[in-house]
Amino acid sequence: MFLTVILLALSFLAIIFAIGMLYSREIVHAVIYIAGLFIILGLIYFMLDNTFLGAVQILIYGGAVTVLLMFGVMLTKREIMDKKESITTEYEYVVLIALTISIYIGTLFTVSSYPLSIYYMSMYTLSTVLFNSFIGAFVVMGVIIMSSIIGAIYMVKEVE
Amino acid sequence: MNEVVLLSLSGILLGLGLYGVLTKKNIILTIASIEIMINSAIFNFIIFSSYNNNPAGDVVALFFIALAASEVAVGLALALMMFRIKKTLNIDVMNSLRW
Amino acid sequence: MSFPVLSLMLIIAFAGALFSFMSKKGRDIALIFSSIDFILSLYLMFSFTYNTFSYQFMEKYGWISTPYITANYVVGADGLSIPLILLTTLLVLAVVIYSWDEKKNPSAFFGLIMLEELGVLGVFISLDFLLFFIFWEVSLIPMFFLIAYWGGPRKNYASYKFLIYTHVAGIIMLVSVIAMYFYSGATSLDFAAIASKSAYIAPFTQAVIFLGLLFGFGTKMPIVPMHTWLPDAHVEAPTAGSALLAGLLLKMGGYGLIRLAAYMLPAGRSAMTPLMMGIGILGVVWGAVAALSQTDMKKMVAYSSISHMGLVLIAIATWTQIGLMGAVFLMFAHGLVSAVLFMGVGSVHHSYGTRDIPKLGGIADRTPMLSVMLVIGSLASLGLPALISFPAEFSILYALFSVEGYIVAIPLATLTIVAGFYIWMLQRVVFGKYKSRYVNKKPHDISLYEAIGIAMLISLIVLYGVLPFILNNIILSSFIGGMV
Amino acid sequence: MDTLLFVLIPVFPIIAFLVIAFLGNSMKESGGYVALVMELISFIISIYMFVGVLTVPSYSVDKYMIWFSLSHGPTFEIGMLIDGFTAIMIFIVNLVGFLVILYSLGYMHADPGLARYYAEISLFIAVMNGLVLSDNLFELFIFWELVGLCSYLLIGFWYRKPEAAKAAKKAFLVTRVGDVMLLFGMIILLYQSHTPLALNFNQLYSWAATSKFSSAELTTLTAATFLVFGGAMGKSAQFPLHVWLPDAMEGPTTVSALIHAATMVKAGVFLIVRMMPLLQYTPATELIIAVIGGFTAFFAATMGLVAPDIKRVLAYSTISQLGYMFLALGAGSAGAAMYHLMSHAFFKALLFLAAGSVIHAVNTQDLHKMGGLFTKMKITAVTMLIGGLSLSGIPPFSGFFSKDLILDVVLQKGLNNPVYMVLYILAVLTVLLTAFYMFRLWFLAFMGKPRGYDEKHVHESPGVMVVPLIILAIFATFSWMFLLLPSFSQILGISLSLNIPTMLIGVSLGLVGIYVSYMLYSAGIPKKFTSVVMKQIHNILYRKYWFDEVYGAFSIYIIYGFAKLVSMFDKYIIDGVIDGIAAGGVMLSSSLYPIGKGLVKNYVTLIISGLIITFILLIYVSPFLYGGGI
Repeated sequence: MFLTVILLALSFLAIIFAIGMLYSREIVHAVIYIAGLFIILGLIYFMLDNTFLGAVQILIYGGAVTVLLMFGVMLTKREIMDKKESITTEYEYVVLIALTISIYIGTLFTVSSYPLSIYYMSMYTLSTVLFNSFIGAFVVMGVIIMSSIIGAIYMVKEVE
Repeated sequence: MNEVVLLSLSGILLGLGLYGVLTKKNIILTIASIEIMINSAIFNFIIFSSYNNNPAGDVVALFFIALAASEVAVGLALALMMFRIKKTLNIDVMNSLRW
Repeated sequence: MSFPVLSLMLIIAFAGALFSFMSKKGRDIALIFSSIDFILSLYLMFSFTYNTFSYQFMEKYGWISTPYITANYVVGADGLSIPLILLTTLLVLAVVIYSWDEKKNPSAFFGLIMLEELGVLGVFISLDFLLFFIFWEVSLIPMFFLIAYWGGPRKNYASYKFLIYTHVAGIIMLVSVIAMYFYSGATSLDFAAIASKSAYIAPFTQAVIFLGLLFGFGTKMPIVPMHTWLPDAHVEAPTAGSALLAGLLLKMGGYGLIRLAAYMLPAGRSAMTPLMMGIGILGVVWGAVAALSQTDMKKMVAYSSISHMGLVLIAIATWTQIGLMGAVFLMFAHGLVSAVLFMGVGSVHHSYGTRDIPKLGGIADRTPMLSVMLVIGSLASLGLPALISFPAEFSILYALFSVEGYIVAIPLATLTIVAGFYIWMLQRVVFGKYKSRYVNKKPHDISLYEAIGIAMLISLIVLYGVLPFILNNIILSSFIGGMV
Repeated sequence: MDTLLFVLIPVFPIIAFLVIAFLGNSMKESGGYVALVMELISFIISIYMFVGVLTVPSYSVDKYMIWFSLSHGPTFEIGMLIDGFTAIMIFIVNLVGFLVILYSLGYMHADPGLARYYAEISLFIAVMNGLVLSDNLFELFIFWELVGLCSYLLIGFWYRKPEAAKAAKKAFLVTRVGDVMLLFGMIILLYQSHTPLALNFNQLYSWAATSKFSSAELTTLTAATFLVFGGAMGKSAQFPLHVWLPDAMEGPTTVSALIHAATMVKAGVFLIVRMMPLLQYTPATELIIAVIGGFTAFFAATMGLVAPDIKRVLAYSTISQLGYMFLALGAGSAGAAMYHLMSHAFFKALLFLAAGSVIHAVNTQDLHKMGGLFTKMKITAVTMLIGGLSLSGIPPFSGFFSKDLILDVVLQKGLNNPVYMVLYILAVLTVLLTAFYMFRLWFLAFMGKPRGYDEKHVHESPGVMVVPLIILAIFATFSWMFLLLPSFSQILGISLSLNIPTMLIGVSLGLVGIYVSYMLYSAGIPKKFTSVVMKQIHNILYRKYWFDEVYGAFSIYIIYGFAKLVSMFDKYIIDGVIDGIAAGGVMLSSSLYPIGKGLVKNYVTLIISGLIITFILLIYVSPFLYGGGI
């Protein structure tokens, strides 16, 4: 019960942050909101007894990605466009999203008929699985990430 | 009860992210919205992995986090490129898909 | 296996097309190759074995073999295809000779005519559906270009209309045949394989498939109300194109309807007989009546084609021996007659610069030879006995009477209208005082090549009119006997 | 008799046709001699046949070859049926044909289209012989149409004249209506009789004689015979389809003599003669034939009273006389009809050729511009007088006997049936009218004073034209002597019985007619009618009861209007729908065009919408369709 209350509170906060990000006028504020969102998600992972991923989430999303976004803002800030345009009120999109969510929740109720409970996910188990069953995927992933980073750097550098 | 709350959160985040992708004109905010959507997906993986005691979901989530980070890097590089070439971040200017 | 004459014909047509495109003397090459094909088809006709109900000159090679679809390269001929093969090679030869003086890019022109021959021949001899469909589509392309490049002022509209109509029809036909293939559970796309099983499909399914095939082949024939592409295509097409279109391409519809639809789906056919009868009779009346009010001679002839094809449809719907014989005979006859008429009209246009009936008059005064040919063509088309159409029309009307009774009065009464518009056209165009007001001041009579092309066809029109049994025996002995 | 020899009767004219058609332009005048010689050979063979049949009156031979056959249907054949009727008919055809070709050598002299003329005449004689020799209805129909074709071509011989072209068209189309009816009748008969040889006459007769018809079958047979008569109606220009024959006079006079008086128009009578054994089972059709024949005889004669054109008077007379023949057939006497056919062929060919001679001399066909020719063209005048007397039924000319036979037959039938009695009265009145118009023609042409032609150039026609006239005059006078031959009477089933009262009525009415026309016309054209009624009647007759106008209006406003409507429907409705679909597609695509303006956002929206629809279908719709979940 206690867990439920905490989860509800965190979820509420996460939604608040997400909406705040979407509707903030200043782009820096938006980045700060999204950082908050990421950290709250990391906290939720902790609550789910998934400590390693929670840490990863906070480190990578709450730290690295946010900083990257910040740098993006800093490198381009002066040219940011008219503030009025940051919020659009195109009705059809809102309807679309409502539909998405309702369908998503619909699927959720079909799923929730399974008996579910939270298990502790130890780092040991995770690493065992990661480096045994998924070793090939792990290597491929590393290569992909490496190449994409190199590509990004190259792309930015090329124009100079 | 818990899982309902969590899955709902995931769905709502996905919707909000999608909303951001579709409505935001600033390319950086678009990238941020995409991140929200990816996060909701990862979140889903983790929820199910936790409840089923199956580490595979966690592993995939891990991969996704790593991928998403690099994707942000590439996305921002693209944003910089766009800024250099078009001198703006307005995504509506990028309509060169139509010939 | 005997001498592969059918494949040889296809190869020669293809080689003719290829060499004509590449050579500067395309017309010589087209003449040589189409003559060879014509001689081969004569060989086919004379070495044909009577009174056997199987395909002759069969060739079969494996082609595609997968667990789901098996298609072979199978060609063969029977009493249904022999007359049409003969018609094809003869008409192409006549058209090549007729258009000897074509000035605009002649190599491509003759190459396309040869390509047309390839497509049409392939349709008439292939006994595998995949092969059939490939040739069916091959036959559309050259005609499209003939209309679109050598055509008249509205050639774009006409050529696209032609292409879209016939292509859509082809696709519906394809879908229907595929449905037939899967519902019948046949093991290969061979006609014989499908035919051996398709009769056991549930009657309702058969009817639905038959309707699709009727639409597909009927648009090509064409039947009312899918007929409006034909007048437009004819009006804009060059003379050679019109002759081939009316002479050959329309026959593909009737041929397919007999061989693929009516024969393979007996229950579907009997369910759709009233519809076919109705459309056929409507087509007969519609074509004739619409032709009456045309002022463009080519359009008039085109509408009369619709009327004749309505008769063919009626004949197929009766599905009696005499009716089917009439159908095949009328297809052959109409091929020759409409080609003569289109060539004649083409020459009128060539000599006088117009085809408009009110502007012409008394051309017998200046171009007697052409006038004689126009008169003979018109008389043959209106079904004068001793010319080729009469035995066919009589057979069909008799078959209709034996099946449906007094409704035959409607197509019969239409014969007067058919006579009406031809004779009226002759009165206004050929006879009377020579009107030089709107036309070319110094008309020249038909050129030698044009005359030879038309005379070839006319001689056959008279020959088969006087001695119809030459053709009837082939049709009756081999195809109808085994079918009905 | 060697039957195979008779195959050659149509073959020689065909040879002439082919030779002249392919070599004619280089032969010029000599084409006529080729046609003449070939026709002479055919004529000799036909005399041989005629004589041979007269010696063996019951002679009947049917030779045929298979044309094509069906394994589940009738066998079509081509053959020859030679019997008394054939022999008589073939004799008439070849005699008149030969004489007309001979006459043409003078009449058509120096015409630019001479080769075409002789080719077409030869073809006509060939196919007419074929028609007469046919042993089945199918073959007969083929030749029937071909004689129609020759008639069409020859009426339009002077095609540069728009009237000739129009007349040719009219002739073809009006007879086509009849031909289609005949075709219909043939189809019904073929289906009903199921003779092993399709429509073979002898097999049809034996079929009709042996089968017991139920009433439904009799109705069908009645329909069939009536439709066959419809064909005869067209070819022989009977009442509703009579309009083409007067106009057909636009052709050369020789053509009118040969085709539109002596032979082709008789084909209808000949056809019904051939059908007589079937007709006796269908009294309704017989009655119709009699009524139409009797009415036409009177009706056409009235129009002949006022026609100003010398050839048209003769054309109306032909229609009227054909009506007599059908009246006889309707009364059940093939022999009387056949005999009148024969004598009519002689005297009407004579009249036409004489008229041709007159036209040749004065260069006009208008009776009002002739007059006083008797002194200048004695032979023509006398032979025409003989023809006229024969036509009017004055003894001892052959027309008297043949017409008397018909009147007698109808009267005999009329004693039992009031309808035939009415027809008899009409026929008798027609005798009066016939004599009147015939002698009006003769008086206007040969008596009185010249009325406006070039008198200096008028002279008797050359020998080649006069000789046929004389020969035909001999036949017109003495052909009744054939009846004295017992075998001839046996073939026709009639005899030279003299029924004095009917004879007296006929002759006296004929004489009255001649007297009246003498009173009115011997001195030239009388003054115009003064009374309003007479003026109106004259107007009606002169306008031919407005048949041309009504038919013209029917074809222009009804049929052509309908045709216009149909082609409008094609153009605007069918094509409109098709082009509308195309235009709708273009409009739809251009309205969707802004979506694809290159913005990723729009594309994403579309992708997401698609996904959502897929989800909805998968989750909420598919369970209803297939029962399970996803």
